[in-house]
Amino acid sequence: MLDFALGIMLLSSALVSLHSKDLMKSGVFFLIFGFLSGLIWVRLEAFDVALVEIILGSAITGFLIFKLVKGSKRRALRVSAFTKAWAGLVSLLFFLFMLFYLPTIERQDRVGRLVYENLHKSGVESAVNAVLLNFRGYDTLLEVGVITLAIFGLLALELKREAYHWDNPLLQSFSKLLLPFIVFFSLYITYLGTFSVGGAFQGGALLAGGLVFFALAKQSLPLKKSLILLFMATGLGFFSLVGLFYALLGYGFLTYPLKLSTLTLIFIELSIWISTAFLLYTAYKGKL
Amino acid sequence: MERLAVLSLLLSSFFVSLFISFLKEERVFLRSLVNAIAAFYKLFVVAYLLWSVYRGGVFEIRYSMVPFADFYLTVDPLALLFVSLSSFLWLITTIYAIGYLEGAPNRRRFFVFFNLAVTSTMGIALAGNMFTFFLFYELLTLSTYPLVVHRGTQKALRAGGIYLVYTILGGSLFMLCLVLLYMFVGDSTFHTGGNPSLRAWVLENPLWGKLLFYGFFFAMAVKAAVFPLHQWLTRAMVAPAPVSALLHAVAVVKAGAFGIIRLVYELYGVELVQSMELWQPLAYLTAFTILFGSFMAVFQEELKKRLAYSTMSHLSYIILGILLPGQLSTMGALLHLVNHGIMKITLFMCLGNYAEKYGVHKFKELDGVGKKMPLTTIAFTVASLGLIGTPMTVGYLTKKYLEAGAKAAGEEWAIYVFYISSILSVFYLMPIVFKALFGRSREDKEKKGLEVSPLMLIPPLITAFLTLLFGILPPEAISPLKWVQYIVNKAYGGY
Amino acid sequence: MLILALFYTLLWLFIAGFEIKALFFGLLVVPFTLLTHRLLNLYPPSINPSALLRFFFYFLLQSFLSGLDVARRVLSPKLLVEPGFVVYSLNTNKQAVKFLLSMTINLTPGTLSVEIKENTILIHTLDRSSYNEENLRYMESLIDRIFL
Amino acid sequence: MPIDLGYLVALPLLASLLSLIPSLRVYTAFIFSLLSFLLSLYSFIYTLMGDIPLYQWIGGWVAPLGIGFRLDGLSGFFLLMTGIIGFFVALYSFSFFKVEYQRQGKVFWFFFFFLWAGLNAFFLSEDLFNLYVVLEVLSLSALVLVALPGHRKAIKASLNYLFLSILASMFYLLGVAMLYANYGVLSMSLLSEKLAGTHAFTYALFPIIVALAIKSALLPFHFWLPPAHSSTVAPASALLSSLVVKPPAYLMLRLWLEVLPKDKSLEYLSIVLSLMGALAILVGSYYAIRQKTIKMLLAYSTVAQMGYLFLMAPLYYHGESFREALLQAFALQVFSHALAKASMFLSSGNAIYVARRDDLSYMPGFAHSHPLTFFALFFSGATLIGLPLSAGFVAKFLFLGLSIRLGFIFQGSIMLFGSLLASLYVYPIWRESFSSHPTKFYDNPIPQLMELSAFFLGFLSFSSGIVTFLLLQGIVRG
Amino acid sequence: MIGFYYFLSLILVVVSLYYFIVARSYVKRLISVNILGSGVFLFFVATAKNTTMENPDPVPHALVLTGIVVAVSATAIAVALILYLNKEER
Amino acid sequence: MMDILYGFLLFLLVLNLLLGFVRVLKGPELVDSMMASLLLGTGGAALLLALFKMTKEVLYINLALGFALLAGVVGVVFAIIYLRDPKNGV
Amino acid sequence: MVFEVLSIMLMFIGAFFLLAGSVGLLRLGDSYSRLHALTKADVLGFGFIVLSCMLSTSLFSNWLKLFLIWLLVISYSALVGYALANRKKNA
Repeated sequence: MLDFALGIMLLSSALVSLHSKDLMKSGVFFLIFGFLSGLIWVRLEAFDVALVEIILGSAITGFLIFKLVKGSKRRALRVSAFTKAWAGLVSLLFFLFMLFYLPTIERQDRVGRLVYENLHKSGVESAVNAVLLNFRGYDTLLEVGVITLAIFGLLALELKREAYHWDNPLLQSFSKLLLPFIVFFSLYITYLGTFSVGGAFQGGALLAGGLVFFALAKQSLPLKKSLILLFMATGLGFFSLVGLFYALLGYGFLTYPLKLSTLTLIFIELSIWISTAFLLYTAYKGKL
Repeated sequence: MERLAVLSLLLSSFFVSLFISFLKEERVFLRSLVNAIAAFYKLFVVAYLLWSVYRGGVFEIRYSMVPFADFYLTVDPLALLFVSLSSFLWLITTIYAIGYLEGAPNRRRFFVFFNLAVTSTMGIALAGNMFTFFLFYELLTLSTYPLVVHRGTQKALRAGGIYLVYTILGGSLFMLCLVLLYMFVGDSTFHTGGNPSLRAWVLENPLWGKLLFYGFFFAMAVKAAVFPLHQWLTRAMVAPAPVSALLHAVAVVKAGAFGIIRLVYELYGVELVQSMELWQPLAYLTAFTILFGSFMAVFQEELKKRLAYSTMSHLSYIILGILLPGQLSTMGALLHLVNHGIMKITLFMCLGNYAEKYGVHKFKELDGVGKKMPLTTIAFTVASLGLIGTPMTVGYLTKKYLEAGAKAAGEEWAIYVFYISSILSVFYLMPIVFKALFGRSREDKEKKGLEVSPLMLIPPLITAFLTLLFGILPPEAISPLKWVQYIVNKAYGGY
Repeated sequence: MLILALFYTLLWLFIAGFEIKALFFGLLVVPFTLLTHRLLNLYPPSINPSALLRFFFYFLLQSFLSGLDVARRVLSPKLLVEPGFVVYSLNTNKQAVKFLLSMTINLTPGTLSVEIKENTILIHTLDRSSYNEENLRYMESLIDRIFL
Repeated sequence: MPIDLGYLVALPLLASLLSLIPSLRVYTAFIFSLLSFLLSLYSFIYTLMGDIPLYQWIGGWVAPLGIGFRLDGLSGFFLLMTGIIGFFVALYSFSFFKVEYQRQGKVFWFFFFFLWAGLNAFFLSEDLFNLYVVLEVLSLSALVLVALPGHRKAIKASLNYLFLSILASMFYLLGVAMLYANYGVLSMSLLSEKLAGTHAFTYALFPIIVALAIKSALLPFHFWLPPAHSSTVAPASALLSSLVVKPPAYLMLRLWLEVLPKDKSLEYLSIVLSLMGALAILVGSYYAIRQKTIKMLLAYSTVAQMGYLFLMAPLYYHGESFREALLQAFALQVFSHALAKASMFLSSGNAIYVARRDDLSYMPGFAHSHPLTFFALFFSGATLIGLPLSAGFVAKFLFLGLSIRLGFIFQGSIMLFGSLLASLYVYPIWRESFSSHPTKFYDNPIPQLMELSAFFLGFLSFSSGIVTFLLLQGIVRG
Repeated sequence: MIGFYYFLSLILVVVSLYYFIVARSYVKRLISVNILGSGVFLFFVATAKNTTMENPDPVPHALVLTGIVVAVSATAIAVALILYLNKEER
Repeated sequence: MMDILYGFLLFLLVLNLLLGFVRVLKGPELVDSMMASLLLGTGGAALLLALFKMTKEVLYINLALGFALLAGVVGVVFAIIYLRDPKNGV
Repeated sequence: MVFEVLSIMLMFIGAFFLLAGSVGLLRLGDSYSRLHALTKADVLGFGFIVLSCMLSTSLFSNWLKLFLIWLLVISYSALVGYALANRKKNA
């Protein structure tokens, strides 16, 4: 019941977001879509994903989309019937194709059991984070690389952007007051990552949200630009240095000895936390 | 040691080319020095090889380059014939080119590609199988293109374009045939008397065998300028004189002819070619080319073009000689390969001298040049007489063997073709000499010293001297004739 | 600063628990948070705890009432609403009071602060007839007493 | 254990970060590009000597759980290719950003090393999902490189590229998810065991193939490539056109030859791919011939040259008995094209540097005024056509031979025709550079390093054909 | 139940694919690509639930996490570029 | 018994979301659509807490915490970015 | 047990208020009024739900977290209400 209701809401918000002529409405419904998919992840017991989706997928992406929509002209361009027809045909074919595919999936154990069996050797208690940081840590390294790359790319292109803010004293004091809390809780969520739902990306994105809020109230962070840059690079730098370090020691690239793994992972999490936060913040701001 | 010798033959000019490409344009002396040293060194190596091959030494380099095909270099008498011809002429031309291009721009680029072209000629000569032959054959195309368009004028560019069209189309045909050969037979090694596995296959699939033969023939006929494929040659005469001299007298066109020799004698084997009657239609075609070339040459106003048509017809002498069955015609063909090279290069260098000194490019501008430049004109006259086939010159020897070969093969019509061509060549060569010597005298001021710089004068004189020398030497002496006899004996003794 | 440190340490300990890992992490978290305070130059104002408590309970009451109020209006068959704007002028000029008040106004029955000016607040009321300025005055005085 | 393969990824990553520090930039760039090049060289040499395929499980977690590096002949060869091109492009860029585009030069190195790391990671990776992340690394860094000049055209090109590449990534991810749903593993080596005798994978294959086709600009999806590759600065174009489009094709070959079992539907798919490849060759060449600017010409030629890799798809399916030869042909085609295209783009950078224009007709007399650059254009052009001695020739020879042996006459003839077309679009470059008309030559010198690196790349691409037996030994070994 | 989610993800992917092709503005295209991504993630996460274990398989969760972060980075850079273009247009 | 009760509870909460969603869909002004963030923030957090009540899993509380922390920020950001320019308002 | 019943009751009350808020959102005529409904009714409903959760857990850390969540939600509600209303006014 709940699933169906959520599903229908999800679908309708997606449709509205896609179909609406008004770009703003699309943006709003995209955000709603994000929230709802967060709830759907919860229903599917993918709590980590839910947290990420709510904080990153919906909030941060939502901010970006707002900003984009705001800066774009809202004119509806006519689409030729021909385009519609072939697009429809392509999608229909794809739909049928996938419809044939879906029954071939069988219920089975995949890698999951193995993860739980090796969990005690990973240095982390939460299965998802064990996969993320240890079993498939290399993926995560590259993932941190991707996000660093994207944001540095954005900075490198020096695309000047308008800043949106609301010079409101109430907002200012509120956002200022909130920031320490957000720092605290984002670290808490990062900490939770070692044994439960949470993690560095989630925590970092939360902090990024707080920072964006802070910036939107027309305040600037009392940090030097170079320091922010350093923070942004910390995640990738530290992670790859750790990998190199263990490789040089002879353990192998990104291979943590059992005793040190928890400690190493904590520091890696922290570095990812801070860099994610500042990267996403910069992603929103568009400049240092 | 043996491998090193073969490699150094190939690489000496290649390294020179690479080295020069890094030298600054202004380093004239160093460049010339390096060029000259390499040329002499090569001649030395050739001498060494001649000596040891005569004594039965075997030189080869072979490794598997790609899964199907081997890179195979080998030194056999035939290869040596071509190698010694081209390395000798290379030396001559290098000296000539240094003189000819003095003060001209872009000499660095010229020499880079010049050396590259020589490398590929060496490779063609030494190739031990069709695959390796093809590698260098195409490299030759590539390296001569910049030489053809060296001047960069619109005319040169157009000529270069046509050259590329012909050679690349020919190359594609070549490649297709080669791939087919490898896929069906799996081997393309040259054997004296024909490749046995190919022979077996051809006997099984006569149609494919025939097609493949014609494919290879026409692929190489492009370079050898057989009748419908000759367009590029006459236009490519816009290149500087040394280029025309070396490349169109020796390297490019002879590469085609040389390839046909390899094809007929060492890939298919004479026996197969004769028994399947593969040669006849081609022989008629080449005969026609001989006549056509000579005939066209008579009416050419531009001197270089005249020589180009002459080249066309003389190359077909060689090919016809190859195609006609029998030892004698083969000997004639091989001899003409050498002799024509020597004579043609002389003619081109002489024309270059005329052009350099008095800017003579057309027939009507020749008036009185001969008196001003006596030495050049003597060389020119000697070479012309040689080409016509006058006794006491090498040209006579060639004609003699070719005619005897035709008679031996029972193809008397070929003799008439040779006769007519000789008569025509009188008509297109002798007027030049007469006009140069007896035309109205020029009014240019007399300059002191030699007629042109010695670097440009000595090379044609040497080659003209050789034209005479090889013509009058007795058969017992060390000469191309003897070497050719040796080759042919081996080739026909092979089966 | 000390109070803050104590506050966060306790908060951390209670939230995260008393394991070694938590303690270790806490050693990183608390300084970070304090650093933020330091950077933002944000220190807790001196407050009157008993006034805060009184305000808190009063606020809870108001909040409860307002919720009821809205639910009643909305669920009644005829919508009992008569929207309108009123202007409320402040007595105090403390910034903090103004802000806290304008926030609480949102959660008291039938009022919604729309615009905060120098010393007036523009309020939207759900029902003009039931707008009660005294209530707000009382709240203002309560809040005023919190901040010393 | 010879050397930790992780260095190949981690060092460039670290270098990219270090290059952000202005005072260290030049040293970092030089030292790390040399280091990465040596590492690639080392791994290549290892594939010639050591026992391969070499697996390294990151973190010690074996396949279904963890991710592995896999070094074998093919990946070693491609590592070498990346190393060579990376190194020479780095050399080129030292000079290039000194004399032009100073602002872009400050950030170029970051993306350059990132790209390098991504390429190394791609060729080494053994895990399908990991490949997804790496693909993202590649396309994002490529995207920034496209947008680097910062003018409108570049930004637009990069945006189009970005959208298609996100779409492609999502499709790829969908395919990976489908495979995981059906088979429960992501590692290629395990997948190949599990796939045998099943059919469900054919469904997952479809989105993956579409994604790879988009990323490597196969015909119906090729339109993003020419503007993207032509609008940016020369070193970036060189990297993009020579390296970035190759990994998807490589992955496709890997899947085809090593993972997927024989299945009828694959045969049909291969025919479709082959047709698309043929069309890509024809259309790409046609447009290349019609271009008036050198960079557009080169970009379209990339479309055409990538077509060869797909044209031969039926061979991948049928050519089990010639697996080695196929791998070699593929590797050589990729290698020769990469080197030649890099050299051509670098030389076009030189040409634009002196002529200040992109038009073909504005580079007259190039062979007269800047011979070294001309040599580069000449040799690399010859490689593109596939003239002998070049590695391109060997690749084409092998492809042609295999297609005849396996009875794919159509593919063979398209192949041959394609190289004729290639000569048609390479020829104008040569002609223009020889032209002495109008007589104005560009006399201002090009920095030595720029000329030399372009020349060496072109020369290597041309002369490598003669040593292919050495280069391909790793592939022969496995 | 899993079937429903599979189906839902399928619809999301198909619908957004349609709109991706049809879209004429960059904004719509970006949104549709993001929704397409969500559909794919939904498929993946549903797969995680489709197991005989009592807990869902953590591996797809981790992968989807990675996927989301990657998608956000791509979105960030796309937004920057589109805004730049829009500004140029004015 | 408990199941039915909880089921009914969830029904109510979802109904809450659905009703709100209808308003969000209808508009008519953008501000109304933006209230979605508020609605989803509280409604979603409430849903999570209800689930916590059902399952007694602490992680739902953490999720709700994240939800609560971000939902508000989103609403404010909405308000700021969207309504910044008078032209684009309402 | 008593606590359990009480907590479920509280939860229902909370759900009821939330629902009321949504109904208000649907029925009320203008945006300002809708904001009233959202801020007030939802906050109250949420408060009840939090209370109910507090009753069903005995861990202090959970209490603390729930309290914080509640605090956050009410302050955000107030702030967003204000922000939206203000933006609408000045739009």
